[in-house]
Amino acid sequence: MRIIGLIIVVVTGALLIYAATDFPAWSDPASPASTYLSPYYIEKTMEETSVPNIVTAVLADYRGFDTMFETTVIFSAGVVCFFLLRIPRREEPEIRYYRHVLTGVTIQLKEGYKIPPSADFERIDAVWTPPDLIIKTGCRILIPFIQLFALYVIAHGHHSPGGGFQGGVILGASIILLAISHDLRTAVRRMSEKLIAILCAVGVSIYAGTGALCLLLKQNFLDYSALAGVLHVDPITARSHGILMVEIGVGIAVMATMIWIYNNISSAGRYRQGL
Amino acid sequence: MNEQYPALLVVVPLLSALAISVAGWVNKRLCFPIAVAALGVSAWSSVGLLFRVLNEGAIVYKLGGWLPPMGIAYYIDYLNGLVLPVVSIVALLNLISSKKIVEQQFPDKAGPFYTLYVLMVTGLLGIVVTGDAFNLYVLLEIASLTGYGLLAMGEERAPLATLNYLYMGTIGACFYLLGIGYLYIVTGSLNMVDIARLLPPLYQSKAVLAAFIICMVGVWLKMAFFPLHAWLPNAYTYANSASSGLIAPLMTKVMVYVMIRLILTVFTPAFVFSTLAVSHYIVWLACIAIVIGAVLALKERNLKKMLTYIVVAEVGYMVGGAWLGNRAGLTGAVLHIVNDALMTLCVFLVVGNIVYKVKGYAFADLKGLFSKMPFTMGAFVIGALSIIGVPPTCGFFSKWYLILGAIQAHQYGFMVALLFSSLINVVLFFRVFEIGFYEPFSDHEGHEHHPAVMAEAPLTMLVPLYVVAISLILVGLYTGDIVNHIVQFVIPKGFM
Amino acid sequence: METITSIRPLLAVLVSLLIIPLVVVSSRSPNVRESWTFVAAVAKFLIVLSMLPVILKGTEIVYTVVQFMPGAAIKFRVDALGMLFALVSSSLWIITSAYSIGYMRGLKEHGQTRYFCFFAICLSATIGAAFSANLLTLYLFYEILSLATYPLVTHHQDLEARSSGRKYLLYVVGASIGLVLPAMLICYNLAGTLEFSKNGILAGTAASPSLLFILLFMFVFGFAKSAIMPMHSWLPAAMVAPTPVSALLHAVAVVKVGVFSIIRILTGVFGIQLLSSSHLGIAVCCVAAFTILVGSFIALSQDGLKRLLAFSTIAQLSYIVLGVALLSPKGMTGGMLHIAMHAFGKITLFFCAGAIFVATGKKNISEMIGIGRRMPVTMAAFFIASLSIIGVPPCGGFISKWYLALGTLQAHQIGFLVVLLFSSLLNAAYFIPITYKAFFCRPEDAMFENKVQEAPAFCVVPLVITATISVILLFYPQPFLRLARMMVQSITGA
Amino acid sequence: MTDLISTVVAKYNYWIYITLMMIGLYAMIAKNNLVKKIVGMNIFQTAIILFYVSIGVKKGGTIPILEHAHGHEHHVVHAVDYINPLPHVLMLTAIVVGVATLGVALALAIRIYNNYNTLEEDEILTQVREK
Amino acid sequence: MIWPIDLAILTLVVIASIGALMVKDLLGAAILFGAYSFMMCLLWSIMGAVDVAFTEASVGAGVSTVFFVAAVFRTSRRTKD
Repeated sequence: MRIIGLIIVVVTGALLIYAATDFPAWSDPASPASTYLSPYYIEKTMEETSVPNIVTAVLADYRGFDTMFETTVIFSAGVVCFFLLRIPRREEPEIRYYRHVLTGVTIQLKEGYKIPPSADFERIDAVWTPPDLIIKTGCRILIPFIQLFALYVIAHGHHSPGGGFQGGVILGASIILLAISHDLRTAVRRMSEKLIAILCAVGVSIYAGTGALCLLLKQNFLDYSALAGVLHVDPITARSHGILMVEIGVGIAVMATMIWIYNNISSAGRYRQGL
Repeated sequence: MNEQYPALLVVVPLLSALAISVAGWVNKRLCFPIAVAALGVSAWSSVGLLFRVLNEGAIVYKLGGWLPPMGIAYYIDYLNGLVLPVVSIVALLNLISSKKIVEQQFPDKAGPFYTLYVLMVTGLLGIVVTGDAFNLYVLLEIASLTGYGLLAMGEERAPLATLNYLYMGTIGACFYLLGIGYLYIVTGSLNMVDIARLLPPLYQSKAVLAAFIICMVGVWLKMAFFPLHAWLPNAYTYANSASSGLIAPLMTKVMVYVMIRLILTVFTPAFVFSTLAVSHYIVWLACIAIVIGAVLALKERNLKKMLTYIVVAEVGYMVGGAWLGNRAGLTGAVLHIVNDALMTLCVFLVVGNIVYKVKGYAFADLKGLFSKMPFTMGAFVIGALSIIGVPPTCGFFSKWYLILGAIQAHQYGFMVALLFSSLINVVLFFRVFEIGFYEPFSDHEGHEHHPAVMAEAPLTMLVPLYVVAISLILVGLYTGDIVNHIVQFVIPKGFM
Repeated sequence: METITSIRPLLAVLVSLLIIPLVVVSSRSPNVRESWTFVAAVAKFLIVLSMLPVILKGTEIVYTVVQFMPGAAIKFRVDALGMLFALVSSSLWIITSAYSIGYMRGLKEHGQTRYFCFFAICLSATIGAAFSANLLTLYLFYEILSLATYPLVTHHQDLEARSSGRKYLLYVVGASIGLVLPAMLICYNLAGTLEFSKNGILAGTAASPSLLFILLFMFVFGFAKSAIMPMHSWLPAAMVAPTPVSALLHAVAVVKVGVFSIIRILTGVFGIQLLSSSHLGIAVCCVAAFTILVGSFIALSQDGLKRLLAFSTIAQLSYIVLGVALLSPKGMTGGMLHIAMHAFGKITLFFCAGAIFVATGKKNISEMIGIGRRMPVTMAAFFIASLSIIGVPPCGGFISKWYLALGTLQAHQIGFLVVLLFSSLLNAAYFIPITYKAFFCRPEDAMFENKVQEAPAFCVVPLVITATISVILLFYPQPFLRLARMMVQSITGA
Repeated sequence: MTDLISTVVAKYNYWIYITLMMIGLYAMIAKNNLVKKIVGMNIFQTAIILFYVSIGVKKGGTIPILEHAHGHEHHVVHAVDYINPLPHVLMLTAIVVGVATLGVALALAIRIYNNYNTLEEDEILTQVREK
Repeated sequence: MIWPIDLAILTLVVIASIGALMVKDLLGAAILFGAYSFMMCLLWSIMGAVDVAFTEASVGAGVSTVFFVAAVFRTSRRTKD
């Protein structure tokens, strides 16, 4: 196997190097890539979409169709993880561990017994779960700021690096952080599985729905200028708004999917015990 | 509305996939109807699209209203006008038949299953309809990811086989992406027609050559063209029959379509067949693929796996036909995309019925099946005859064109390979028939043979099966019209 | 030669397919089922008959079902030869279906519904082949016939049936896919059409003699149903089938379709001029003569009655090929006529074999000493039919043999005349003893007591009918002789 | 000699991306551990992203965000001043596709581990043969 | 003059990738992969692809690594190569 791999790698590499000698020199302003299409984007973006961040404009408008399917890719990845890993929860009695907060004594209750949720007992995953007050409190403080930043990234994608993806991932990361610092149960209590799953679909359908809306407004799919009539703005601004809408959709979808995938992978689909 | 068919084709399944995934959490019984409706709509619009193409010629649909090189455009001509209805109808038929299988195998995951199913169809349709090289990559990834999910749900060995498929598929897709990058760095464009317009001065460039090779290798990986076929048989065999019934007929065919599209539209025939004269070697490779596929199928003692090897051989047919580089060969290849999709669907639906009833697909499980499931086996006979290539089933006519092309291109090796595989197919299928027909052997010669206890598959599985089986014959009878009205326009002018 | 367009050929093909659903539906009540078969058989015969006067007037009936590509379509053309063949097979189907009822019920066979269905398909395919106007249509019906015969051959579904079924497929389907298909495509590539034409579609093309030679033998051996050596050994193996199948299919329909295809190839694809100019006819003649002699010799040494008949069939089929390949008008007439003559004679013999099996369960000749006392009618018919095969008066076989002999003289091929006469002696040598032992054996070594006990009437009546017909054909060989003459005329233009 | 070095340096990115890609490819083919293969797969994909990003680089260009004083007064924009944004867009998509593939691959790996209790391919195959 | 840094980081990236594939512990591999992604993102921000860099920082270096760690935690750290 190693030999075969080596041969394949050498052949492919040789081919690529052979081809690379024919490339235009690196960072050459006169290369076709930088002279054919990109000038149009760079020079026209502002007046056609009034979005200073060209990448966002191209991402969500000129090539918005790609981006819609890119969101769909992420969505389908979430569904696949769920489809493959999730083991439908059966209410069979399980051994539960509780820790007395003040003394730190761990209690094991055999199948079926539980302690009503109260301030002085916390349920834990395993006997060896260490008491980690600092981490928990730290993360509790951290998470809101992370989410705030994420929202900023989504909203400010027009003017600065960022946009739906980055923001969505960061939002998801904040919840994942919660799941890691506390435990999966806490995170799932915050955002139930059903909510996450539906959010995924909703996020993508915001994007696709915006496109379909343009379709219903007698324009081509994803032609945001059609929204002008609805939003009572000129077509240019309508494009900008349309971009914002789809960015929000992307953000929701990506956030939910990231959490979904993490939940399924970290608990191997049992949702009983995370990392 | 009918000028929006191109958008509807893809968007309706997408939106309804989302609806299904929500419905899966609200009320499971809604999933199946939504899926059927969605695929029905896309089937309808694909047929409508085909008729529009027949009337007005090629259609360009600007997504987002941006002009093609700037924005993404759909580009529908006779080639994908022909392939689209096949994809959507095959998917729809298999969906109907897969209802019972889902209920039997993973009832509590019906929601995600149908979601992935419809998403995969969306991806496949998008691949076929798009006119933008990079957009094709994204849709390819959708089809692949959902495909991995669907295939991995099966027997114990399914996840491993699928993971290997995932490695191979990712390499393939990345190679394709890299090839597009090479084209982009020398042309600066991503739109297929635009690239074709910019390429001619660059035919001698090493980068273009490399781009072509990389793209081809990537596509061949995806379509399991020998010697890159190793992932296919296991992945398809161990999957649940609902998924394999969708993916086996469509995935490889769609990739063959992509290959033909790349040859015809992106790297024009002038470059492929004239500038770099490698077609002989590729055709020989296709011959090897056909022979190897047939021989490997011969050594299998297990119906589904045998069929997967036949799929590998059929890929050889189409690649070889496309690379013969003459009119008849290309006609045969395009025709075979349609026919092979139908034939493969037919036999895999049969396997689905058998698995549903008998809980197995090894040869040992097939004993006395002609008396147990006469209708299923009847359809199986039709599908088998079509794969063997017996007139008037459609398999015969695509083989006819392929052999004709081989003769005209003086590629007698390819002709021999085709005939050889037909003969091997006779052996393969009659071996199955014999097991189903004779065994268990009656004790005293013939009289009062083993009493037939009918255990036929439910109607929702039989009806699609028979629709396909009959369509095999009808498509065969109407080959002349298909070729005269559609396929001959696929082939560029002045193409011998 | 004017042609008229009519859907009747298509109807003749379809009629027996249409009753299959009815047969399946009425499988519970055998009488209804068999009556459907009768209806189809009679209807088919009448449709064919209705076309006879038109053909005798010298016109041809043409009908195109669907056009695939220029020069290749599913298309029917009814000419004299096709008419001849169609008449023989459709008329004999009526008789055979009566016979099969007696036979199948007499032996309480299983799966009779399946049996009758596939029988119907076979007949459709046979008529289709007879009326096919081009090579593609011929190939199509040839394949359908091969596949539809398989369940009939392997009717018993036991190990022996499976092995002979395999042999059958290997020879018939294997040869047609492996040899005929490429040959046909090469023809198409050379000539651009597959339409049979009077002076051959390959006539005008730039095909080198060696290529022509290869093509010719790809066809001759490819149509393995004609059982020309070395492609013959499926036929004895296929004798495991129920006797009606052997009778109609392996004496008339299937094997004759093979021979018929070869005639079409010789006359319609290559054409007389081409064959005679490139001396390919002689090559075919040699192969045929070889088959005749070897087949007859092997038949001598057979003990199983049906196997003997099978080898005799192999020999007789080559008579037809030989006659046509002689390329002399009289020879061709004889060959085509022999299709009919041999059909009636040989089907009678098979019927007799079946009747004997039904009545006594005997399969081997050595067990049939003195059977004439038990089954006088059957053995009398057997005697008459064997005379017809040997080719002596008062039987129709005489005429075709006579024409064949004249044909050899006309083509100045004395060698083949010798072959014909010698093989006739061989035929006599293996047929006469059977009848002789059946009737005139010494009472002490007779194996049957002296009381008449025939097979059921359904078995006996048909064989009496066919026997009488083969006698009548001597004195009134019309319309077959007329049809054969017309065909030869239209080919040679003489 | 010097021009060799200059070519090497001039296309350094391309050489490096090829190296990375080959490393990843080799890992995917030759490694025995499934997760290692997945790591290789990601390296493979990021290498391609590196390639695309290298296409977009433009000497003397700045990041593709137009500086502007809130929209209204349109001062003219020169394409040469900004880096080519198109590859960036494409690569955003590619990155997301990469992470999606990663998720699916890991899910499959976990499924396999639950079946065979190992991630080494050869051990799994021996278990399969024993069955 | 930014290129020397560029070259240096490119080299580091290669080293990190090889390390991620060589280390005999899957958890280590995951962490090294995170480092690899992070350096990659630095590289891209140097090349001016800020959005790509941003995405890579959050997706590649962030979430992917978490996924890896989670998966390794659910399966095993053992590896033979």
